[in-house]
Amino acid sequence: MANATSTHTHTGTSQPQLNYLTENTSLKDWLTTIDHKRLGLMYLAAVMAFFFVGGALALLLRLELLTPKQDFMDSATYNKVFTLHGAIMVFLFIIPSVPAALGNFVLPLMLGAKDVAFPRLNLASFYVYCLGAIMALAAIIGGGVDTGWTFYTPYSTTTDGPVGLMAMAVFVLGFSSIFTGINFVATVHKLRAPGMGWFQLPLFVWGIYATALIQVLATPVLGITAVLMVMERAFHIGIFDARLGGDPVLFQHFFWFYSHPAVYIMILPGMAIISEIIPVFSKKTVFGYRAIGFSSVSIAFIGFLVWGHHMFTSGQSDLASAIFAFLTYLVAIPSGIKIWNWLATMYQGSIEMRTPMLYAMSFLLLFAIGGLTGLYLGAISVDIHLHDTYFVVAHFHYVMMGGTVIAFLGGIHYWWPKMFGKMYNEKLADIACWIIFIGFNVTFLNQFMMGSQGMPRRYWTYLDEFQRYHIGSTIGSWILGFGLVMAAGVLLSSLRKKEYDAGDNPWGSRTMEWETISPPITHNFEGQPVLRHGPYDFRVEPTPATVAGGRH
Amino acid sequence: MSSHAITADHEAHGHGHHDPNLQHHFAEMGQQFECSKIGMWLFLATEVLLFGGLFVGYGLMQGQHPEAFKSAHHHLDWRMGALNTIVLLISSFTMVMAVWSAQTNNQKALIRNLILTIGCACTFMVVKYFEYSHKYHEGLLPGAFYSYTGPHQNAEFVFFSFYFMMTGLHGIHVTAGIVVLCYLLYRAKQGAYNSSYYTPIDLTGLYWHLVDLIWIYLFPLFYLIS
Amino acid sequence: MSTHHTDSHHDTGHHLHGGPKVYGVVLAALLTLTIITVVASKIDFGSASANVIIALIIATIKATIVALWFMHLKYDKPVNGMIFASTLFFLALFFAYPYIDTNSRTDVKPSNWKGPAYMPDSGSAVRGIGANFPVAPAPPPPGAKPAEPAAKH
Amino acid sequence: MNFLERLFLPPQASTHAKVVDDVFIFVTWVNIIFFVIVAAAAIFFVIKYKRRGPNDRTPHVTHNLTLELVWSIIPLFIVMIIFFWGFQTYMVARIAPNDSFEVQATAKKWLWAFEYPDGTRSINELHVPFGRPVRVVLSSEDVLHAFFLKDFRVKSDVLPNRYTEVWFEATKPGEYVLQCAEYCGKDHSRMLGKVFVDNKADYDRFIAEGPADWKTMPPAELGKMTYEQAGCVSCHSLDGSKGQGPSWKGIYGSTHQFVDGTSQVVDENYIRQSIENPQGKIVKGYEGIMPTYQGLLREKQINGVIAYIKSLK
Repeated sequence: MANATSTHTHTGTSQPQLNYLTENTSLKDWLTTIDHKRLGLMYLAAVMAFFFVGGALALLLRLELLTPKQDFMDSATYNKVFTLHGAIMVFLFIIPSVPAALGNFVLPLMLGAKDVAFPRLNLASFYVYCLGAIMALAAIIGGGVDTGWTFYTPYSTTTDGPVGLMAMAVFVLGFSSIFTGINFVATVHKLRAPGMGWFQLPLFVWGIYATALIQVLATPVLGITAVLMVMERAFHIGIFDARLGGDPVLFQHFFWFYSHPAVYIMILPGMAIISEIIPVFSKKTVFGYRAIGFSSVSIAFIGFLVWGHHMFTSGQSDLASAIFAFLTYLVAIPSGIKIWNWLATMYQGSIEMRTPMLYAMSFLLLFAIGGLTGLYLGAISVDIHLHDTYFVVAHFHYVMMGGTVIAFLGGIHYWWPKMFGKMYNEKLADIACWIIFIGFNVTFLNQFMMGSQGMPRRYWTYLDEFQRYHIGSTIGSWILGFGLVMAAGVLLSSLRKKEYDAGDNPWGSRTMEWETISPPITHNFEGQPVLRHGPYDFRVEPTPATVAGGRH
Repeated sequence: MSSHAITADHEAHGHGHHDPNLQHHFAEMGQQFECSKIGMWLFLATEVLLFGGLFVGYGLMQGQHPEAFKSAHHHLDWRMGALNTIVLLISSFTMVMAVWSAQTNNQKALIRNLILTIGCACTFMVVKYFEYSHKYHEGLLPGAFYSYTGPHQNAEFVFFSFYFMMTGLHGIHVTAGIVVLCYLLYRAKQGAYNSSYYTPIDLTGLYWHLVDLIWIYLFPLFYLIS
Repeated sequence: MSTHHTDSHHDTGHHLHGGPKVYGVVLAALLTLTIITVVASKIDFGSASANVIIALIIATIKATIVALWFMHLKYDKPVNGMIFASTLFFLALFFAYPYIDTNSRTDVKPSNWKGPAYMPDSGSAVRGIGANFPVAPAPPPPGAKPAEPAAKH
Repeated sequence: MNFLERLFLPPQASTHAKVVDDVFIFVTWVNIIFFVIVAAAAIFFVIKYKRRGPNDRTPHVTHNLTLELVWSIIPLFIVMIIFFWGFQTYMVARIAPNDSFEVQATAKKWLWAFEYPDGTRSINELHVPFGRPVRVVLSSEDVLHAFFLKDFRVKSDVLPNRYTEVWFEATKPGEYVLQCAEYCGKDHSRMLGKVFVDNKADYDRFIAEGPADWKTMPPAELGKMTYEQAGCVSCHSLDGSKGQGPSWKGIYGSTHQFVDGTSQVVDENYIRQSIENPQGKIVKGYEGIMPTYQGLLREKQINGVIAYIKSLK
């Protein structure tokens, strides 16, 4: 921090301005950086790497399921692979994806801050994440874990394999998530630019803020649950083990106290990205700003009250089921409000279908399906039939993948010019988006149908009558996989350009991250930016970057 | 809103009398202090919920085996628990006095109070050591290690599972507190803290009071249920 | 709403609260309450749960005192107190739901009930390392004599 | 309606299935309507309000309270209908009628064992008489399983520490698939069973003769199955190690010493006596803790066990 102000230049000459990418580029500088933008990029690289590992595993699973007989992996291997797919996607990819990667990069910029509140904690969070990832990889190398990512007892306390190591990896990853959450809450409270009140925050900040609150309040319970499970496994402490008088259903309560709010850790940031993209590409102020902001917070809050809807068949009491089901439906309302508000924002707008907007529209349709199919699962009698079938698998993939991942991709396409100052080939990026959309629907619409027909999840083999759906789903997964690889290729190939050709504000956004140059300088802004207009006020012209670096 | 316009140079370079403890991304010390405090309280929230999982587990298991829990608590000596409670309460007092000393620029009192706090914490751990070794010799150990041969109820081992997990986790926190306090003492002797910069003392104080606060609940739950 | 112009100046020591006297009184109150809670545990208040509730109420009073004075919540910005309070709220929620569940389950039994589906460990065997742990009770053999005299339901 | 049912749902084979499917179809229509509204609006706006040029002006509308209340309250109303309907139909399926035919089901990795009111047992196939409500009381011997009959729309987790139950009344005789729906390890996906809803004659034949596959099974194999399923396995080892009872390895033809000082060669009659009256002769070094199996094993099974012991050299 000693050099905090040493690199500021006010020359205004045609010399290219040093930015956060070009200043201090040694490996050591990168590995010990406390710059939120670099940490965001490092997180982005890490989570994308795990996304492709998890995705490759998913393709293997789908390939094995092409026929009901054994194709190339036996059932024990299959169990380990689906556990791995789930654990990697949930703990190593989707939970850190938007908050830790994009949030880290964008949030301080949006607030007009120089960094997050605790930059060193941010770095620690990244290394704790790496430690957790290494532990998870060690568990895989040490024989693999076959418990499912949910670690239900008593299976998880009795099965062989390095379950303890995997659970401790989850514990460690939880702390990475907590550190990020603490950082963001404090940042939003204390580092807003002068003039920026709570209701001048961009909606992305509201979403990330609500997410961060859940990360702080729910994740410790995951930690202690993992510890209790490991203790039960190692020392037979008698809390979850039925043979010792414990209660296996209690584990599910503990687990879902975290893991249901975790669903909102995953989806709220996705919604937050969409709330940024839609007004910008409709060139119209967001409709119902407060409703969207409050709905984020109320989703986060109600999200804590509904975890038992994962347990309607578990043997919990009817009273508990009724309470949980009732509250579950209350979550539908704020989620619905967001969709209506987005549509209302588009109404009478000036809509430009650039790549991020294409992703946003794709999100809108897929998330609508994901959300609406939740209505089946909240109705207890229908859920009894659908629970633990592919219907549930399809439902949460529509929300997680069709929702969060699509929004994440949209966000990457939206902030890519900000991150690297370079524009990708939009035509190819649009094609990739379409391929992803089609492949995704082919994969998971089939799963809705086979699920409600009675195909249970986590099945290595299945009744012949389900094969036609499995074939369709597997073919869809190839299309989807191809689309994702293509999208990655389009983005990465843009980095080979020599020039920063994106301009500082290519989309005409009005939020503060676009008021600095692209890519931003190390300390984000020349001086302290001041809020001059609301985040979606398109009556004013976009504010030019604070410094003219000779590139205009 | 434009009335808030402050130029960059004014903020970043203008005053020329920067506190060396001010980090680059904060405008002034008050902001930095409040920010650290919010961060600390959020951290304490995670601590509460981490322990909370064990409290909830204890409460529900107590409901399932009330008789066993009742008979098991007779193996604990309430006098030891009460002694530790008093020791921790006094350490909380000395801790808050340490914060006060820093706020009032009383260097000597700061060092004295930190030493007293560390002393109380060590006393707590010594008492804990005697309790643990007593349990160990009787075989009153958690889960599978429970090998007590005297008269006992079926599920007593569950009580001791929770006893060791909760007091153990608490003990880890006390130990961590001792380490942090020693570091503060070392820095305080160098004169690092004064009335304009005492954030580390204040935050450690918050942490230390939380450790005390958790023990306030552990004491009646384990030593006094009847 | 400028966060840069908040009026707090802790660095200047203007708004000091508390002080040795206040803290001394607080410590005395805490020690007194500790004695009270020990004494209360020796008195029979009618039922076991009454004693537990009284002990917890005293503990909560002590905790509140610590939080308000030692942790400065009484003088602090409300946001910190709100963080702490909401933590306790979620903790209560965490306890409440499993409690509601375990206390309102219907006790399903087959009509020819032969005892619990799985007996908790009988406790007769000496438990310990190497003592063939975990003790898995053998599945009840068919037609085994009911574990308890045919309990009615 | 029928189109949607065929697309999404398996055949309705229980009285309860129709009730559940009605909720399902109602939710489907709600979903279709809402999805069409969202999709149509999105596509229409994208086309209608396409950007004409960089200088497009848009109205600055921040909110509209009436509109926002309408789109909050109408969905709230609809989801409350779904909640109450779903809960009410759930409770109908909770309490089995008093005159139910009761079967006990025990799950373990990776099979289903059923015990009928008269003590008959069967593995992986459940026979129930047609025309009566059936109550299945579930428990597990190891990890969690779930008892899932897709055609009957019933499912319940099977827990190791307590009992759970499901009930159904089939609407037509036939053969239905039983699947395990809670992940339970390696052969989770093969933990299948069949439910036969039998006419009276078929059911009586099942009770009298045992499951169909016994007829074709070699006696020693039936004996091995009985050994594993009837609980012999928990006390008698096959590898010569000492359990609660003597190991079966090589005992056929050997001589047993009893606690009362007598002795006897192990032959068919001795084995039969030991199964039917285990307290009669207690082998030295063991306690007389074995319960009688008289009336619990069919003749065929006892012969099978004898043949199996013979085969263990």
